[in-house]
Amino acid sequence: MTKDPAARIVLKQEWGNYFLFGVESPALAGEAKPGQFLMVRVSDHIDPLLRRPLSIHARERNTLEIFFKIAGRGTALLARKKEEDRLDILGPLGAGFRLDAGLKGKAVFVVGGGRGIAPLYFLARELRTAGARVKVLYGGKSLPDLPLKQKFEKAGLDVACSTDDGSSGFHGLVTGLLQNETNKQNPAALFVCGPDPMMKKTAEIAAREKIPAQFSLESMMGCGFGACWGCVKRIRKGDDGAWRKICEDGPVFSGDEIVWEEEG
Amino acid sequence: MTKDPAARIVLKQEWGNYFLFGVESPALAGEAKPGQFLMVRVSDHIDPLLRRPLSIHARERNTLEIFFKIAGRGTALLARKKEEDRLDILGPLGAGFRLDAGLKGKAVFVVGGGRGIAPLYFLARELRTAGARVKVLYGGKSLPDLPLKQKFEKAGLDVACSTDDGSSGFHGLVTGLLQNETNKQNPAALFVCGPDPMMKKTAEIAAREKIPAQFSLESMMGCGFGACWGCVKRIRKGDDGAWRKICEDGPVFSGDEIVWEEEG
Amino acid sequence: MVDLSVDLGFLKLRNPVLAASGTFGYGLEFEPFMDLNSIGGFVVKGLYFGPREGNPPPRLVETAGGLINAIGLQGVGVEQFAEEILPRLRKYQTAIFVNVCGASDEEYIRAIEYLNRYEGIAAYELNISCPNVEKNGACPALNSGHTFSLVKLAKQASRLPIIAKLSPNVTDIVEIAKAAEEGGADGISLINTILAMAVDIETQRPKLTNIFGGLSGPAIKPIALRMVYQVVSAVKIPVIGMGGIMTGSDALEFLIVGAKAVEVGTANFIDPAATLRIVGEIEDFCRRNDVKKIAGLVGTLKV
Amino acid sequence: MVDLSVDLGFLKLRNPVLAASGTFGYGLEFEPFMDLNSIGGFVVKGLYFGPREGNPPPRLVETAGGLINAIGLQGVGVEQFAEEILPRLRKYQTAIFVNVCGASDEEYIRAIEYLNRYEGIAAYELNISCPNVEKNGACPALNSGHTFSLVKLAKQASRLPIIAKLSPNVTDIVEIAKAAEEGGADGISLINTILAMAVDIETQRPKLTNIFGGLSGPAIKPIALRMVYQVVSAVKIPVIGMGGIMTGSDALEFLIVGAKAVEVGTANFIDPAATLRIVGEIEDFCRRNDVKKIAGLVGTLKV
Ligand SMILES: Cc1cc2nc3c(=O)[nH]c(=O)nc-3n(C[C@H](O)[C@H](O)[C@H](O)COP(=O)(O)OP(=O)(O)OC[C@H]3O[C@@H](n4cnc5c(N)ncnc54)[C@H](O)[C@@H]3O)c2cc1C
Ligand SMILES: Cc1cc2nc3c(=O)[nH]c(=O)nc-3n(C[C@H](O)[C@H](O)[C@H](O)COP(=O)(O)OP(=O)(O)OC[C@H]3O[C@@H](n4cnc5c(N)ncnc54)[C@H](O)[C@@H]3O)c2cc1C
Ligand SMILES: Cc1cc2nc3c(=O)[nH]c(=O)nc-3n(C[C@H](O)[C@H](O)[C@H](O)COP(=O)(O)O)c2cc1C
Ligand SMILES: Cc1cc2nc3c(=O)[nH]c(=O)nc-3n(C[C@H](O)[C@H](O)[C@H](O)COP(=O)(O)O)c2cc1C
Ligand code: FES
Ligand code: FES
Repeated sequence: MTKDPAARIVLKQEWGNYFLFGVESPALAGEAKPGQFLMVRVSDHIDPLLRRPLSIHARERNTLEIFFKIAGRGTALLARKKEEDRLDILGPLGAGFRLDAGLKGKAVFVVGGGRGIAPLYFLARELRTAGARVKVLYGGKSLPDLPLKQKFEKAGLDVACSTDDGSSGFHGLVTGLLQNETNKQNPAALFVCGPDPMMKKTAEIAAREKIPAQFSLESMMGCGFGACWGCVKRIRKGDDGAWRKICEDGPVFSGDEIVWEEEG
Repeated sequence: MTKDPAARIVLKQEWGNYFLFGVESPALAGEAKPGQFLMVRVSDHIDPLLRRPLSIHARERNTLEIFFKIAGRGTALLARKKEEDRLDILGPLGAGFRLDAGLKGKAVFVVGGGRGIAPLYFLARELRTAGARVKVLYGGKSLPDLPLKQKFEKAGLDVACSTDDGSSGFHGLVTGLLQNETNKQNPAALFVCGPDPMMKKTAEIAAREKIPAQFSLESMMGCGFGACWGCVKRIRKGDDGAWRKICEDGPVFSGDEIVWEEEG
Repeated sequence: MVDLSVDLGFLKLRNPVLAASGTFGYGLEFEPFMDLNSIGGFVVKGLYFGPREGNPPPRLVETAGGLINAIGLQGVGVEQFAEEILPRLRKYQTAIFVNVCGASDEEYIRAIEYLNRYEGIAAYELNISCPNVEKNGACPALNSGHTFSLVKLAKQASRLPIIAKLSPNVTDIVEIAKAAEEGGADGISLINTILAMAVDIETQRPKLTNIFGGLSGPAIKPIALRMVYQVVSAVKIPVIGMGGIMTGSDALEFLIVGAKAVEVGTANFIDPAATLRIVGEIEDFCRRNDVKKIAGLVGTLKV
Repeated sequence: MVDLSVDLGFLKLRNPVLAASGTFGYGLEFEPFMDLNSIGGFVVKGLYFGPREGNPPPRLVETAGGLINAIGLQGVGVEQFAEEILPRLRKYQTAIFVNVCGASDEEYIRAIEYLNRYEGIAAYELNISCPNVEKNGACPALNSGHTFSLVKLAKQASRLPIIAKLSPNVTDIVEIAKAAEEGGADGISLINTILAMAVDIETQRPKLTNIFGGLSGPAIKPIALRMVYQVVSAVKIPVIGMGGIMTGSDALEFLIVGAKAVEVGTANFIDPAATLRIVGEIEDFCRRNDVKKIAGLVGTLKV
């Protein structure tokens, strides 16, 4: 966990409202694990005041990638940055996904909805390195919401897509695609990131099919490193559930830890 | 008086901390008179909140020029704009300099200190058009503070410079240069813009030598068009002096109207 | 077509967007930038019975998302207003409110009695909350007793509706609002500016000659919204909300918590057509969300 | 060398920069980012006698230059703090303050009496001003009588100095400060957050589940500075100023109006080494302006 006040943008790609930046920062890249995130400063003054949490999308020796969708003013300002600009970044933060040794040789599904795909590229590659047989399920509203499909394919990952409007892949929600796939073959684990309703639905499927599942949650974050108690969700840890800090204890939790009812 | 939300920057020049922008805006340019100013929005959100007042430095048919020095965050943000960017501008504001018909054939001095030179280029050219014999006295701390010297010369205007450190022209304050020049020949009028102490000193010389003088004042401006009553200075108008709005009644006043003692 | 009209009970407004006192001059300053008939109305700059000098400059400081002002109510006085300015405003079909000030209870009443004789004023907004005149920001609206008695006097003297403009610089805004209601106010407007200061660390002097000033602008919106929400549920008279409104979205927050109308202040300095733009943004929101009447959105906060 | 030390009377600080309660966790969260010994000290997150659940999320809203929080003082309670966390803090040479909370007067006293037994605490900051626990933001510091009696009880129970942390949500901050002083407080810190709210216009719901929260950050600095200035001239005990401090320049404003030290809050979230940076910026200012001792700058405002 460190602060790099001047991580250099070395790559910028964009697809409509989606952006991918490569940032050079040996300090941040060295420690990064899948499912961890960064707190990125989007303005050099008070507007917006807070940093923005963004997942680590990919990691090379000295560089990290972030992938984001414009959601409001902060991400819009970030999207205006150019190659060679510098970013002030805290990270890597959070505990990330737990990569079980037992997954070797096993089939696992990585399920991403919309911008929720961001942490799953790094994860999928690490899972494969760990010997798992990875299948990526990638859903979006429409074809333009699947800008990373080719990137996954290029990396030699097995990707199946879904779109709400049927413009690409399975016609329907990614949870429908997941249901189809689990009907064929139950994976040894699920790794999920996406909008709350999608994750909740996925958790139901996982519970029903008894598949261990990990979910990367989002919440409003004041600091990202455990100092503000702003980011809590109700999480069971052998108890009935307390307000636990997403940034520190998470952002990834297993399905049986998350108390979905209390959300939003 | 109008608002142009999208005046296009068509020219950008810079010399250290000094910047010159040409902005295309037929609406603003059409009405402009020397000594008037613009209220320029430097951010598209709340930081900084207020517009910044900048003099009209030059006017062509469809374009205006502004010339400014970085003084703080607002002008620093403005300096980052590039050609083809758009500026949200209100103007032209204020009453500007009074150009007496009686100046035809007469010698007049135009005296500028530092960024105070900004409104005087437009003025000097109009004075010349009106038939006056214009001498420009242009002072700065050091040679790099006189970036517009050549521009005045190129326009065929007679310029004498002063620098506090003697790096160019007269060695001393521009008021010293003025005193030298008035010792040679008393002009029919003085037109002055610069830091308060320089203007105050100039007013003393003008009063002593009985030269009618006009001064372009600065003050903190909330609106620039007479709505906030924030920009007042004590001004005599046949009375002992009331708090008068610089933006509306000024920013130019004659030496005998200004109550210098109450400044700052 | 969205119906943007709102009914204050004592007055119908074309739409819920008014310009706030002290930020809209006497209205005329905005003629070059907008059609004054396009907004619900405006409140003219605070008027004492006689002309006022105001405070020595500097009178303004910019802060993070805010503006501190210590204008000190410089202005022409009711006579010059009524004789020279009001006639030029009568051509407008928009509601004109006069913000009435006084150095004493008597002066408020004198101003009201003088203005009573003129046509073209929709209501008086009783400015009992300006922090820039007395030492330490004192004003009648800091005290429920004084609020009650002054509103009562004003109401007795006035032939027009009285809107009491409240100060945020209090422990219990509800207590003051109730005092104004009991005093007979026809409506309440809030908030006036929050007492504030700033220091120049290089000169070690206050940035305002007056030392203190009133903070306005987006910085104060969350405080203003909270107070408006607290007040609407405690009084029966209509509440006009303000404080930091820059956009239609900001205005809608105030309407949703229960304000019947809003006033736009500091935004007018940055965008002289801000009120007009905000009307448009509210209309757009209504269209997008299939709201037929803006009045139906007032007080719909789900808690 | 600039002498940055300041003397609170009951305690000497290496430098005048403290981290504010609730924004610095229990200190340990900041170890990766800075040396805790480099600042004057820090105030740990508010502690009740027992552990606290806090409020349901969402607990945070960003506003113009500000942050509204309704954490509701989630925390471990004094026992777990004293047994598990305090031992890990003892290695630091920096002043550690415990921010003491209570749902009743008795709970404050119980917490103090419990903590009295442990070494390593420099003073108690009595949090009588949190707006996020009771309905409508109620807290002891809204009332001078309650402030007086609670400070007095706390002082009697405590073996350590007591700093009373005041609320800005009052009409007369001086009255409350004086009550704290009369109650025996060794120092006063202010301001806690300002009661505020925000609304989501799409859902028509408050953005915070708690409806209200406390506003902090640069937006409130001008209000905080004004209150600190009002209080320093009215009490003899040292005043610790806070509210929106992001830079050394902000901190210097508070020192110049008379605060003996400052606390840095929200800034810690954005820049986890903010306190450290601010110490450096203060030192740079002193060097540039030939200030030999920062203590000599305290209260030098020229009015
Ligand atoms: C651990 C974590 C990892 C994330 N990773 C990614 C990612 O890799 N790619 C991506 O596109 N998005 C990611 N997000 C979401 C991203 O942080 C928000 O979209 C962004 O903060 C919105 O900021 P804004 O200023 O653009 O929008 P705003 O105008 O601030 O808000 C737009 C919406 O985003 C929500 N939001 C605002 N700030 C935050 C915040 N600090 N935390 C969570 N939600 C917020 C608001 O509640 C609102 O609904 C992640 C969020 C978390 C918590
Ligand atoms: C009528 C008028 C015409 C001007 N013309 C020019 C010009 O042509 N070129 C030029 O370089 N400068 C000009 N100025 C000065 C210019 O407006 C300020 O330098 C600028 O507003 C500073 O903004 P900032 O954000 O960079 O600095 P800030 O950080 O805001 O402040 C730096 C300094 O500038 C002063 N200042 C800030 N805002 C204003 C304001 N609204 N009005 C006056 N002073 C302010 C502050 O008090 C402070 O001393 C003019 C000022 C006025 C009133
Ligand atoms: C420069 C200025 C002058 C003001 N003058 C008055 C006034 O004369 N009477 C009054 O009741 N309020 C006055 N106010 C307060 C505003 O009407 C309004 O209550 C306050 O600014 C909050 O709204 P805003 O944040 O939208 O500006 C003034 C505010 C400003 C900024
Ligand atoms: C998230 C958060 C939690 C806070 N928790 C506490 C607390 O536990 N006890 C307390 O006295 N003040 C608490 N505060 C108030 C701060 O200590 C400080 O008084 C206030 O935030 C103003 O300072 P700032 O503007 O620098 O943040 C909290 C503030 C924030 C933002
Ligand atoms: S974001 Fe601050 S504790 Fe989690
Ligand atoms: S700047 Fe607003 S009245 Fe002059």
